[in-house]
Amino acid sequence: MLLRARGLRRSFGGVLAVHDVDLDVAAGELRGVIGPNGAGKSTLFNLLGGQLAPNRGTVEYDGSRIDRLPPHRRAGLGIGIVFQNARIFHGMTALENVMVGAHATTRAGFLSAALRLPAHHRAERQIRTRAVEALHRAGLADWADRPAESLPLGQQRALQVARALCGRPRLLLLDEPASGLRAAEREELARLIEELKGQGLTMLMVEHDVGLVARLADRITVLDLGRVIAEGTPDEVRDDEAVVTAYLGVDLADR
Amino acid sequence: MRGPDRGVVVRRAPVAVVVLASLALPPVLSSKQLSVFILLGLAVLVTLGLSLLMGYAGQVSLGQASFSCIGGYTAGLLSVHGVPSVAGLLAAPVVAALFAGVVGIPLLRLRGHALAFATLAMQLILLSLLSQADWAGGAIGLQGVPRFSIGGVELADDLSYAYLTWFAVAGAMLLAHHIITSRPGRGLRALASSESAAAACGVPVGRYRLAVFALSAAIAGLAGGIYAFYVGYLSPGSFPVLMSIEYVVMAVVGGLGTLWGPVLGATGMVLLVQLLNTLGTRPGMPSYAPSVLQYAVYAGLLVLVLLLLPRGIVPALRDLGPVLRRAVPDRRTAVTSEVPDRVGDNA
Amino acid sequence: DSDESGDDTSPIRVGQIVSLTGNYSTLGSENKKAVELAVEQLNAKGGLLGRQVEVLVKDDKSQPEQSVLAFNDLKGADVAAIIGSPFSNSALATIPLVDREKIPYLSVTAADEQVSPVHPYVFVVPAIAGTYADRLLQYFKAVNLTRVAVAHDTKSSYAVAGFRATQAKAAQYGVTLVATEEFQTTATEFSAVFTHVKSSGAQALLVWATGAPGVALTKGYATAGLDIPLVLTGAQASELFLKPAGAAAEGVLVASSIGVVGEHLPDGPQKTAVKELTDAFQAKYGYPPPQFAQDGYSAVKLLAAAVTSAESTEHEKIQAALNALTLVTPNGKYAYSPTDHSGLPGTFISVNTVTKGAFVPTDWAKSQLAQLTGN
Amino acid sequence: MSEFALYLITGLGTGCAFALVGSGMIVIYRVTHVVNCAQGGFAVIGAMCASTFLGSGLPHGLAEGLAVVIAAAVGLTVGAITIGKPGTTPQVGFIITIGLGILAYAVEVLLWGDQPRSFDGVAGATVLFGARVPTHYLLIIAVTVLVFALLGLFFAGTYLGRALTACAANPYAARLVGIGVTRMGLFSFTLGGALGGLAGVLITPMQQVTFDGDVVLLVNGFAAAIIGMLTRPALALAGGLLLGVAQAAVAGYGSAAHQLEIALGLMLAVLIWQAARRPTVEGLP
Amino acid sequence: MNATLVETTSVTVRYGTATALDGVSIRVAAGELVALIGPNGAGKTTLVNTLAGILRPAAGTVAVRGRLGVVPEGRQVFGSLSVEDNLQLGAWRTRQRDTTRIYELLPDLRRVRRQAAGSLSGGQQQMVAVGRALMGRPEVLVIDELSLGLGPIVVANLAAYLQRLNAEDGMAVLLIEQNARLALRLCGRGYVLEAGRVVAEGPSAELRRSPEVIQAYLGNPVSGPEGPVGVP
Ligand SMILES: Nc1ncnc2c1ncn2[C@@H]1O[C@H](COP(=O)(O)OP(=O)(O)OP(=O)(O)O)[C@@H](O)[C@H]1O
Ligand SMILES: Nc1ncnc2c1ncn2[C@@H]1O[C@H](COP(=O)(O)OP(=O)(O)OP(=O)(O)O)[C@@H](O)[C@H]1O
Ligand SMILES: CC(C)C[C@H](N)C(=O)O
Ligand SMILES: [Mg+2]
Ligand SMILES: [Mg+2]
Repeated sequence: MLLRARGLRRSFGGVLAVHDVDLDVAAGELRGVIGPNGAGKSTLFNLLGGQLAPNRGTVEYDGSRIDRLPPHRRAGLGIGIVFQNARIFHGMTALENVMVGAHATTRAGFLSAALRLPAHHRAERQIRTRAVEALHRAGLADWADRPAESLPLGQQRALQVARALCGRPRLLLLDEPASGLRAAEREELARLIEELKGQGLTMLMVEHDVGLVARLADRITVLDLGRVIAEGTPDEVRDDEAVVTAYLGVDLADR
Repeated sequence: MRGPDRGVVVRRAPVAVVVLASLALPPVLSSKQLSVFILLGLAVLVTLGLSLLMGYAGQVSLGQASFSCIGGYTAGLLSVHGVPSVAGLLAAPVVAALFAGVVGIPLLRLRGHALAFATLAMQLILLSLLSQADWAGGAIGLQGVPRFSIGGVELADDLSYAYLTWFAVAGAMLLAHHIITSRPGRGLRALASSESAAAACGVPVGRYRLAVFALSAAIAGLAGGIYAFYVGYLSPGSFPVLMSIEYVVMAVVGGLGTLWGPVLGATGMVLLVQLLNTLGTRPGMPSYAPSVLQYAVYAGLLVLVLLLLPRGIVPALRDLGPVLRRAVPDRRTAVTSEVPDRVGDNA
Repeated sequence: DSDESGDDTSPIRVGQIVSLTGNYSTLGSENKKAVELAVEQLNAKGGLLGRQVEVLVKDDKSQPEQSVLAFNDLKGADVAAIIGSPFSNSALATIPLVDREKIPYLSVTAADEQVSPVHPYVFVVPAIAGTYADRLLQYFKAVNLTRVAVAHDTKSSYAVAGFRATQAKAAQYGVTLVATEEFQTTATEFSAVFTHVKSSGAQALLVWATGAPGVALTKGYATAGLDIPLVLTGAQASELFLKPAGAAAEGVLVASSIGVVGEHLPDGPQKTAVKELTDAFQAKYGYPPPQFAQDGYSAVKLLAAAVTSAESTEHEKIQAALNALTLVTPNGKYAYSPTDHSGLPGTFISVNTVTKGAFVPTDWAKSQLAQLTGN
Repeated sequence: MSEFALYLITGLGTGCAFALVGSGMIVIYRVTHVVNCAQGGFAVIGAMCASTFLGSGLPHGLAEGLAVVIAAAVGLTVGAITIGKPGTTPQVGFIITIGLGILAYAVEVLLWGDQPRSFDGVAGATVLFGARVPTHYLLIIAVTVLVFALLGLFFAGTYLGRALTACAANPYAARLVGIGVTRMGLFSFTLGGALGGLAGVLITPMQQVTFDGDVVLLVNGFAAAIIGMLTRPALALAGGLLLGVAQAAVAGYGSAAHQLEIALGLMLAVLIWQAARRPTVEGLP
Repeated sequence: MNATLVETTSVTVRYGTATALDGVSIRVAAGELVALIGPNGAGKTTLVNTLAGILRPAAGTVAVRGRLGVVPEGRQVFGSLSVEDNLQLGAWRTRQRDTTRIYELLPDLRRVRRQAAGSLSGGQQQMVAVGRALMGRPEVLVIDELSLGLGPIVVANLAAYLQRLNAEDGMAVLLIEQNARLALRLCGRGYVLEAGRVVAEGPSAELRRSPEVIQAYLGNPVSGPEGPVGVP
């Protein structure tokens, strides 16, 4: 198992947003996470990515505990995250945004930057190459020099994916990557994800586009009110009574 | 090596002009003007550091003068006690940065306006402590700081201080430019707009915030050090809170997030104050003239500039290019301030 | 290095560094008015050495380093002498440069450090703080106040010097300091000071302050219910204290230069000197000249006398002339010497009670003043 | 005991003035996200006007009331300049208010001169817990408590209050639902001006005002407002009172020369403690 | 023909030098459900902001008659205010502040009604944004991305509700929706906006048959959640 969470819990005030969740994700697996609005999916992702600290429970990644590590250390271990709300960096171009994504996997600090030491030039070349490549993969090559905040919503979401990819992650957490995308763009995203999966990247994906999840995911975990209410292959989950009533609705399951 | 392409030449030409002009200027200035030149340079220096902090890393400091104060006293006290002045000047930024590093650990837990207030409070506390520190001259101040000397040569005239300041400014600008266009610089700019996303990219947010705080302090400390040798007198009153606020004003007027903003902002404000000073003390002016004139004109112009150029002088100049080319500025769509960030960052 | 002022008809330039804005503008604006008046009178009588006198004014904004910068500025402007800032800290900051540049500097502020040790080119116009302290202690002894509380502003060197001198000399006059309180220039609330003073059993409260806190403290004092005298120093000998303090100032004791209470002087050259200022100032500005005007006016008088006796505007010659100068001014009779650059002895300080919004010498002071005829 | 009571009550009195200044900043910030640096100026103008009106023979009450009205009008003017022009961000607004605060100096010096002014408040002293406390302090405390109660009710309990809050929370969305964001901002500046003026007329009898006396009020008011996270009047009141009492106590039991740094140090400690207790997502190290 | 509620004629909008809308003319009449589809960056959000009066067009005219309700892109809730307050403020123009109706429509919100809207999950915030716009009892409702981040059941319920409001109260809707299939089923008429220009318009049935529309917006049926709206 690349990722193993045990008894994860996180509450806000009185609300238990994540309630004793166990989760095992194997290396190379694409795990879908679905559930009604407010089920705790994003909270779970934030616990895994380090944006939030759990009230209790443990997270193991690649065999070692990471639940007390700050997010930048987790990024250094190869965990990338695409947030539900496009959190892009204002005042920087799309390319620069993506270049930040390489931060965890490169060195060259203030000193070598200030003095323009060889380390700086080396890092800079490496970062730029990778960022350009990531932009291409996300279909954003045309937008590279635009200020990121002037990108339309769909491109901003793609930008986040590119940024995460630029960090060469081993585990990628995708929180609703397809929201706000049209059919054609969704198709591109799906192809990108399939390609990444083919390269052995482990992914966790939250998505309300159940069709997309069902098509891409190996297994699906369903959350409701902070708890795991079902887990299995897409087909198993689609037929699960509890999942249908809590989330899918009769019409969709019928089809 | 290839020669620079034409675009680079065109873009760099104005910079070269400014560099050469400012290098050629000091010898032709009168003593009064020279002193303005030096103080202006020091203001540019501090504002530059502040602009790194505010414009690129999104942290407001209303206590930047306290770092100049630390730097100034470091240089002043060391050289009053016989330490070679070169060592004193080198120690100024180092001690200021260390100070910032230490107070930054608790203070940088705060953000936004709370941080702004905290830096203001930091400065008030520092000044108050310093004014009771008899070993540093207390409120009366530290008198008789010797002149700066290097290799046995004493910088006795203002001209040499002008060049000392010039080199400090040029060095700091180069440094700032190198940093913002590099990996750590991008990390800083990223955390200014979303700390969580920056951290998720591997930027050590806490450490970077501290680092840029210390860096801006070091630049301010260097300015303080030069100031100490130039003026030869230091007191807590030499670094009032109002001065910190003026630096913020200069940074904003010049344009945040730009390298030349601090230069233009500080130059504009310092020259304005000088001009008003001269006008107000002209014979025949009523006794309230100095204050009224200074306050009214300074404030009036400040407000006017901000209303007309809300993003500052440098961005406005940049916008000017395309506008002049199209020559139909009034047909542009007005974008009000209320267009939101495209997707609200939720908690 | 500067005295090539061309032909002999060009005006003589005098620099003045003065606080026109900031905390000490109340002092500085009076300095400036008086200097202007004195120079006008001088020029009307044909000027100095047959040349007109011109004053170059620089605002130090009540900030010492601005005074330093102003000095740097003036040193290149070919001035015969400089009249310094009313803010003691400004003067102290500038004196090292005076030592270096050797330009005669007439200081209108009262911190003791300016004259001990003697700086060859620095001459102080007002009685120094230590002299004020001495005079007040004489008064305490005379009226039998032996237990005295002292409060001072820790950020003004005038106040600090005054406090230190009081501390050093109290024992000589049989006075015990039963409480010593500190406050800051920006203080507005003094109830803690008053409470401490009350519980100390003091018979009087002496306050060393200049500028705003003097008024604030006096107002607070009026409601604090302390029934011992409040004693203030020369820094409050001004309309600028009396007016804002209003009724709260009634009965307060204020030390001042004799010029402030000139009408109570016996006739003689001293009274004439005072009247020369008082009448002209009253006529020009509509109110009697306060302490700071006395200082500014006297500074010009001293400088004029020195230039006249030196018959030159060269710095060394003026300095030499000042070193040997004896002169009666509204402030009293000066007698500088190479070892004494402080303006005046304590005999030229009066201790007054504020009565109906005016300074009236105490009986003790009246008896002292009676001896001053000025010759 | 009586000493303690004296420091406590005088401290509460000055603390109330700080809180009132802070409350004005909060009202404005809550609606416009502008930190108003001209807030101290409102207090100075209020106080100066009151002293003029009293000097020209208006009775107490009327004079102060009129002064508050004028301060409110000044607040409105400051608001019109600060937020009236579309495209002015809160950050720029902040700097504009600094400018206007300085501009106010010029006006004040022209109208009232640069000398301190004061006027009498409620005369006499009241003996409370064995301490002689100027009665005026009790008035300050009473008025402040009332004002804060009303403010709290207004913002939390009324529809208009919530609409005002919405303007700062999301001006774009506020416009979409039809709230006149600029008008609301002007209203908040007017209210802020009145609160500042009130602080000025209340505190002046206990201490004089000078044209540049706004700085002290502003720093302390800002401290109080920051403790209230610039949005919570109740916390700001607590912060202001803490600041006032700490200063009085330090002056009383220690030395007045240290009161500023100790009080500010205390504020910083509270702030840092608050920040540590309330980690945001963004706030993780 | 019904009264026109919203109409733009040859509207051009620029951001600095970039043109986001170029001569766009659209119309929504009373009682109509109109879809607006287009790829990312086509200018849909720009059009919404222009209708709302937030952006001023550089050329052309914008006319809005009747009460306009807007569900903005990116939710835009009042983050520091409670859900209940958010909803009530939606009724700023009408002052009809009873929120029961909204909680019946969006029961998930009832549980969190006292919570600060900024701390809600993404989908919950979207519900607040929709509820807030409905609180204003708009005569014409402009929705920039209805289904953004919402679960299937919620989308289905909302779609049905919009249809009901349209049928019962005659509320007109201009619907921008990532799921074009859903949008074109819900609405009788539609516009296709690309690169700032209207490239196609007409009855939904026609648009649905257009090969370009199928290719770009309808796509592979599996990859979009199917609305529960009656099969045509
Ligand atoms: N910072 C917070 N403060 C208070 N409550 C919160 C906070 N963050 C999340 N919650 C609550 O926790 C619950 C889970 O939220 P979460 O964002 O994890 O949901 P989600 O499954 O991602 O929903 P969606 O599909 O709508 O994005 C919700 O009820 C939400 O209101
Ligand atoms: N604030 C802005 N500054 C500059 N350009 C902008 C700005 N906002 C939008 N644009 C540009 O205007 C064009 C239209 O953008 P708009 O947001 O209206 O598209 P959209 O159709 O809503 O896209 P999406 O479906 O992704 O939401 C895009 O090219 C975009 O880059
Ligand atoms: C007595 C006065 C001359 C006081 C003096 N001006 C003071 O600074 O500080
Ligand atoms: Mg979510
Ligand atoms: Mg859009």
